[in-house]
Amino acid sequence: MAIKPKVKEKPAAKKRGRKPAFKEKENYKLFGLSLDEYKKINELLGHEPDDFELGIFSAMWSEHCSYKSSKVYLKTLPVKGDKIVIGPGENAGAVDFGGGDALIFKMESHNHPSFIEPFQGAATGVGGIMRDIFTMGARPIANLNSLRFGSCFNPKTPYYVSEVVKGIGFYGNCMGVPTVGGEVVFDECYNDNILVNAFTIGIVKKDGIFLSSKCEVGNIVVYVGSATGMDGIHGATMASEEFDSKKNKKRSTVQVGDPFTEKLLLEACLEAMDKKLIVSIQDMGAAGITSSSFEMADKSGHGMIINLDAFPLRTPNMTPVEIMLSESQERMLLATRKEDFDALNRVFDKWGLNCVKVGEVIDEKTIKFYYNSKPYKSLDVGAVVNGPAYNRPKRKPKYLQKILPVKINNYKVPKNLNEVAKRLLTHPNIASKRPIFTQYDYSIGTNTVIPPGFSAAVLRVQGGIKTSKDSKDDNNKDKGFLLNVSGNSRYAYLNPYMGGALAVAECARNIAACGGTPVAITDCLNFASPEDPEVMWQFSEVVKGIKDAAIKLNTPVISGNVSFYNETAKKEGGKTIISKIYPTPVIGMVGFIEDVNKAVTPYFKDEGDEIFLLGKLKGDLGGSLYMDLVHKDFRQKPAGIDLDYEISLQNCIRSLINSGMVKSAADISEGGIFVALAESSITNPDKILGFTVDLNIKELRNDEILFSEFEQAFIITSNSLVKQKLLKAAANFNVSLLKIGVVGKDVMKINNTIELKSDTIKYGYERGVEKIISAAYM
Amino acid sequence: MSKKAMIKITLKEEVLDPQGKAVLSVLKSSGYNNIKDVRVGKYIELFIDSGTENPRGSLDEEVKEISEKVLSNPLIEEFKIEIK
Amino acid sequence: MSKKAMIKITLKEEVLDPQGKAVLSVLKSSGYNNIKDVRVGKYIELFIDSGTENPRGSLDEEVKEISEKVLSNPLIEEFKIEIK
Amino acid sequence: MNNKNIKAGITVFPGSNCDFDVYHVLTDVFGINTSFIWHKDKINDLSGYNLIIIPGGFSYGDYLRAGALAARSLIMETLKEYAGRGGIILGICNGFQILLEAGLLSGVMLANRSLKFECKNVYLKTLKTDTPFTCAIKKDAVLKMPIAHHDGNYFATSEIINDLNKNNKIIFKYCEFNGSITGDSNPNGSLYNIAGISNEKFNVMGLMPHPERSSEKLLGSEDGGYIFKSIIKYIREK
Ligand SMILES: Nc1ncnc2c1ncn2[C@@H]1O[C@H](COP(=O)(O)OP(=O)(O)O)[C@@H](O)[C@H]1O
Ligand SMILES: [Mg+2]
Repeated sequence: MAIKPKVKEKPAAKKRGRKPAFKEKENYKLFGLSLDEYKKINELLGHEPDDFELGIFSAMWSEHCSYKSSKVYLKTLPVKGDKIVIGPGENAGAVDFGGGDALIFKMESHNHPSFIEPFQGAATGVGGIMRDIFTMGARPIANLNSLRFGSCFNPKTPYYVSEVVKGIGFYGNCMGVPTVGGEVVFDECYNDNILVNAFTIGIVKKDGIFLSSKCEVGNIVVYVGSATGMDGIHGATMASEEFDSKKNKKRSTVQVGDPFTEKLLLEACLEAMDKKLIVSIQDMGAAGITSSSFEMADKSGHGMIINLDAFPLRTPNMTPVEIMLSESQERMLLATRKEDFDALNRVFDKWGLNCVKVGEVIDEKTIKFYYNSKPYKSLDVGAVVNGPAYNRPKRKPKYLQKILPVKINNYKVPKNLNEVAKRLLTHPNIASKRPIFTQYDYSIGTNTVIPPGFSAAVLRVQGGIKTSKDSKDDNNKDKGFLLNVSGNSRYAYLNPYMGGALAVAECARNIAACGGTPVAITDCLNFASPEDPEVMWQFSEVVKGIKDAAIKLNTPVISGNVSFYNETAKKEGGKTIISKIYPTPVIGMVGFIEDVNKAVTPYFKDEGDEIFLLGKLKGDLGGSLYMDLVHKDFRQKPAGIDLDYEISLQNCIRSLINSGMVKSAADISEGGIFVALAESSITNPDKILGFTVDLNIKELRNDEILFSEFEQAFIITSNSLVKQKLLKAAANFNVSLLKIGVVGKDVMKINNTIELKSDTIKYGYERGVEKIISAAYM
Repeated sequence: MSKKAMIKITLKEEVLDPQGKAVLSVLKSSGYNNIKDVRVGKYIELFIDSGTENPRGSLDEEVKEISEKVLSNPLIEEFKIEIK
Repeated sequence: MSKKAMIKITLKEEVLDPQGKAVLSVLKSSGYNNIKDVRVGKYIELFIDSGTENPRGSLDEEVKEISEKVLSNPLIEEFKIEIK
Repeated sequence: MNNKNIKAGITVFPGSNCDFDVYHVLTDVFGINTSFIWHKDKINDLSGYNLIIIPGGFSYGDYLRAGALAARSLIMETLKEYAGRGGIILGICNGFQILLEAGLLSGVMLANRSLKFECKNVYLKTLKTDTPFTCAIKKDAVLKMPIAHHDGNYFATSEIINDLNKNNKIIFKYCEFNGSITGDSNPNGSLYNIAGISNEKFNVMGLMPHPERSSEKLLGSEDGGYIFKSIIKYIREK
């Protein structure tokens, strides 16, 4: 139990004689609609919308459900490839893993709910993304997450960190899905808008994938899972709105996650699918029954009868619009053949879950609602589903004019680089995330080959994991897959285009550093308000960067999510200021490795091994943590990335690793080559090592060599006996490979400027994040 | 002099109670069919040295503040205090 | 007719309560220095349909049995029942 | 390894989630003839099984207290009878918690000292090697296995502890990699570093760490495999 920062909003008024959630009928603004949108709805309906209609339209036309500001850009992303089974448009995308298996994955944001109630918000975020995966017939096999918190000096930060992490663990651990990786970044720009992005991957037989688009006329529409309550009503519209305290009032209760019920729902759904009792299925996520019914109807080209009297309710007397908009968790909508309903019911009954007929698929593109046993409303599916699409105005932000290349001569090299080095390694953005990921069960599933704490997570697929215990096979016995999520928002702020490209490249580097080949990506694009032309410009640039990198690296974008309005208006000294997050694109990437036994970890293995630099150092300090911490100035132009070179580099390292000559490989990112080397010596779980490195580059100062971050290079080690072979192999790729030192006992030495004891460094590295978490309890 | 504050924390009526639901299902399957619903909350006892000066003016106010800020989550929970 | 049974479950005195300790340390560091100890227990409400026949003879006995057998662990916990 | 003539059952409660993992190891690694037993299956008698494993997970969400609700389900009566007749039962993690709550083993699990879920590798010292679960392990051997739990802080009254000690029912303790039993090596605050205990007749054992996650080299440790090897050896020699 931690001290909670003051909760902004008042607790909801005492609920004696509960009032309906909506009464300001004419007030479309309260529903997050613009005047134009409201007029359009009038036109489509031929009359003024009432609460029910307004509720449904506003939910479906919200940014969250309709992607109205981002659609035009997302369309430009590459979506096809020879390994792609299903691209964007379904609940999640799928890639061909070989051996008859497909992997299904997606990442989704749950930012605003996590800011309001971090434990439940993060928990239900994880629950939601897992439903997206198993609604397609896949058994979730791993989770990752990408987290952004405010400054580590912000007194609220410890509370958010500890609650979000607990929430993620609570849900994932109970579900029995290992959380095998992620990233955590602390930055002032998230003080009032934390980000929680959750990623899930599942495995399914390629011919056993379920889609939401398959229902047939005459099918029964069935509701399964938890009962519907007053949870998160208006969540969909809330998620698309600026976060100022006034608007927060219309939110009803927080959604409470029930991972136990979701585990039952998972097993029941997979069992029913296995028995072929389901024709089509869609989870109830944002906008609950509204989006699931309209989307299922739309995608299949049919309509539905929906009987609002039939829904199992937790709170009695909910109004039709409340039922339609409830975001209660752990529910699904599905279509089944009439004759299969009884068998379906038996499966859900075995797992103790509701399974209720709520409608029927009809041959008319309309949803006809019944209420109190009478026809209630009829809504055209196309009108509701085809929300607006905007090409919003955009303008290159003014601040970018001031982002110039670093004039390094204006800054002195600090006298004591050892001190600088220590500060970097204990900084929570670099320090070990162990205090976080040990709260997640990362070893359940018996598939985790390389656990969290290193570059990418590496997993295999054991026979028993398949959706059905009877369909066990060994087709993919030695094959492995790799998972990584990355994004650098400071970089995206300083150079949005490169920020998009870097996120993709960095994921690929992490996967290549383990020996894997990138296959496809999912993304979470976290931005401030799209109504701000500067934000829209950042968005368009980021997407362009992702697109170019994804094309070059041959990693199509198969699913994703956009979260706008990550900004908060607050009063400061009588003035209202808007605190906006940096553009924060986060990429989740999946790669494959033919022989999982060959995957390597980044840490040094044995004293005497030789250390090499693969690639070249530019030594550009723009945007680095070093410039921020030491010179208090990170707002400078960072080095760009050469995508063609990136490809040669990654092909090279992958080939070296798979030839078996490489004992460890680490990419260079935050904190530069110094941090890469230091982490390599202190993260070996069985021993502490050190190194001696000589790396002098003409024209570069020591601080440039040590701490520049945006480098296209890796640190690798190998046994000294294979040096010649290694050099020859690298030469084939036109990539420079330079021996820079040897692995030593317990001291880290670089260029006569750095000399540090490995064990004391390890202690500080292990404590950097721990300190923040334990502060929540003091 | 010492006092004891007893605080019952319950989920608000409209909030889902996963624990209560699970307990209910086990009670039903054990044949306790007359049980219609179960809600699980917290019960916290604070042992207070009432000799020490009270940092918040009155004990009542202090306990209320603690219940609100530390013990409960006002977004989903309510509490009742009894002091003896 | 419906009744409500309210059950307070507390840890026995000799059992360590790590959660209580954690709350205590949060309270101390927030300046609530007059709080000497904190114990965290459970508060459970059973909603009972007293029209239905009682499977255990009397309601009191039923609730006692449920508290003993399901809700609490007698090795570490004690309970108090109130029925309204 | 082919152990087709050995028959193992894995109990499945709502919320069990290590059932597939145990199944995988028993079948794919050890070749044992394994099946699942759903907690509501009407089985009067488990005498056809050489071995029952209660796997880890979050039975009934671990709501109320870990293992408490599963321990009140009907299949526990059948299991008690099976144990009474000398049947071998291994409870892993949540399985251990269920055995405690059901009274098949004595004591109780409190929340970890850290009040957090802890997932990491630990080392275990084997205190007793003449049980069905440890007969293939060398005396005082140190085993590396992962833990993953929120409530593994073993607690019992002093009478229970005396009984455990007197009758050598403590089978595993958390230790350093070199076998010394220290406070630092205790991951959860468990009394006397207790990680695994058995009943009077040594046919029922509960263990917090996960042997099924450490039975293959690829996963970083094969030490957990010794527990399954012991059980196989015991069944074969009986
Ligand atoms: N939120 C998290 N959940 C789980 N694992 C995490 C989390 N944050 C970081 N990790 C793990 O810690 C390691 C280091 O993270 P990071 O420094 O972001 O890696 P890299 O710089 O190699 O991309 C990775 O293995 C990552 O998976
Ligand atoms: Mg890193």
